[in-house]
Amino acid sequence: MEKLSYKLPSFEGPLDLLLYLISKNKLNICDIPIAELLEQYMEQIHEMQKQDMDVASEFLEMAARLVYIKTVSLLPKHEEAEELSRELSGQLLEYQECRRVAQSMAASFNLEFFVREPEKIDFDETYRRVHRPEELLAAYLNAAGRGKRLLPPKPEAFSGITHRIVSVSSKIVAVLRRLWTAHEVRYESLFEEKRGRSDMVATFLAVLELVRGKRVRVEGEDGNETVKLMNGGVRHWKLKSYGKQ
Amino acid sequence: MEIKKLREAIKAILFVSGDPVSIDRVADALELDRPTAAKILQNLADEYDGEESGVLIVRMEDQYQMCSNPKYAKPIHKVMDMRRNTPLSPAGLEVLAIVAYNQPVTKAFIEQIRGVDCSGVIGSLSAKGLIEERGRLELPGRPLLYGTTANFLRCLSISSLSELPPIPEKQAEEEKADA
Amino acid sequence: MEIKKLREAIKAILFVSGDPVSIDRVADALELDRPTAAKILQNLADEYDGEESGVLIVRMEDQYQMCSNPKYAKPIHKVMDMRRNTPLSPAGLEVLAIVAYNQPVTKAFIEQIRGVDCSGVIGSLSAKGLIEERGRLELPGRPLLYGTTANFLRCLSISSLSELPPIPEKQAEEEKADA
Repeated sequence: MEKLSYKLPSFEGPLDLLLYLISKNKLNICDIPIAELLEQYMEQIHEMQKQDMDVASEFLEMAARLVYIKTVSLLPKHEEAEELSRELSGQLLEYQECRRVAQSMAASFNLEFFVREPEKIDFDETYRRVHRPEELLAAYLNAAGRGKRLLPPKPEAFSGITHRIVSVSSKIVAVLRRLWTAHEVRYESLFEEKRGRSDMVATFLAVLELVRGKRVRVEGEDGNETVKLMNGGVRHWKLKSYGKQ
Repeated sequence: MEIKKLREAIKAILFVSGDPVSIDRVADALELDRPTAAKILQNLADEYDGEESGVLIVRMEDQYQMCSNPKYAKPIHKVMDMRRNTPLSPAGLEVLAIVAYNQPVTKAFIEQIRGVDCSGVIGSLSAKGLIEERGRLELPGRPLLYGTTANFLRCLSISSLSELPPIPEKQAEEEKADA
Repeated sequence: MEIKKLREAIKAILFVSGDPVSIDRVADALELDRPTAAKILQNLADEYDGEESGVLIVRMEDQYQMCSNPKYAKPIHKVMDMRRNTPLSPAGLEVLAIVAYNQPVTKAFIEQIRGVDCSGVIGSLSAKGLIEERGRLELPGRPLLYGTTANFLRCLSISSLSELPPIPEKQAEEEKADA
């Protein structure tokens, strides 16, 4: 077999590489001389590694497989080696066929057909299908009771563990009250006199909620963040719902 | 390119574009001088004109656009609309059932029963005209209430909510205890 | 409606829809029986067919779609300022061939034949609208199944999977024995 010394083509995978070696050396795909093939295969892998190419794990797996076939073929009884070789041949034949079909498909393949976007039309979306009332009942019975299984546990379930539950809405009010008097406060100062983890968490969630509702803005960075009221600090009538405790 | 091919190329361009295309762009793409492009476009527009023509090529200032003939709006609507009138999903049917049997109900109540977020389903049932808003509950947050529509009755071929099949006793009681 | 108007109405429908439209939808929208709708659609498709025709009406299974003739891709690209469609890679074509001839198939089946991981290729073929998910196989892990799309048929200029060139007998049998 001739020495391989050229710029490496890229291979789609170990099967592609094996088919390449087989056709290059005009080997019979149904009767592969494993030892020779393994040698050339390993040369390719080393070459790929030398050229810093990413050698995918599949290539190494195949190398291991070839080594194994070669090993068992050295045993006095050949059955297993023959079976493994046949399996490899079968796989190569199948892949060869796949490539052949892919190539014939490529010849007639054309991505240059263009279609239009469907026109935007405003539709009357009113539902007009007809259902039997029993379907509705069945759906109801199906839905009823499922919630019990899926809903998160109620807070009471944790009563033995947690000490104090601080509501987020109470913290929203607290944060807003401070801002109505000061207009701008240091972000960290909101957490200074807190009495526990749930207090801090609730305050943090309150700030997030207010930011989301575009009521406050958090500015600055690196520990110099400040919290400001948006809309020039004018009270908003919607706040009433926050205030209800 | 010979004139026949140019005409076809312009048809293809107008078809794919959908939007109006200026004479200049057509001239540029086909390497024609502007008057030639303008002439072919106008010829095409004349050819596609006609009271019964399904597709028209209309001119707007120095742009041309391919569009459908408004005459066929009705069948077009019907075809495009059918795409949307897909049967209700199981989730849709469940939410509808919960609303139907417990109305007026809040989103929270529906989610309590189903155990999952139902915003999307509620939105699509509203769009389909099967449920509608029914004011707000006077509780913190003033949550919206939902009820079924007249269209809902029609879809079930019933004339009143009292014709809904009754829920088996036991089930109904459990429900009440949960809520 | 007389036949001429029906033809024009169908043109209008196909134009506006953009997407493939099934014979049934057309029949329903125009209040025709299915065979009549099918016949008019096929007549239109034949009429629009032609090497130089700018706009084509192509058939895919029992759907029809209006699309541009690939022959005019160049000026269309120029007008629309589109990025050219890069041709499929050899890997893409291989995966597509495996899916086309064995659908529905799992990723594992494809990888078994090609001997390499195919996640990336499968993703890009899906994004290109050439393959699509087709439910799951009821086996441990419930792997996704893939099949080809209507768009795939259009790209190959065939109207049904049965028009794919047959795989030589011997090979097909071997494959069956292996699988």
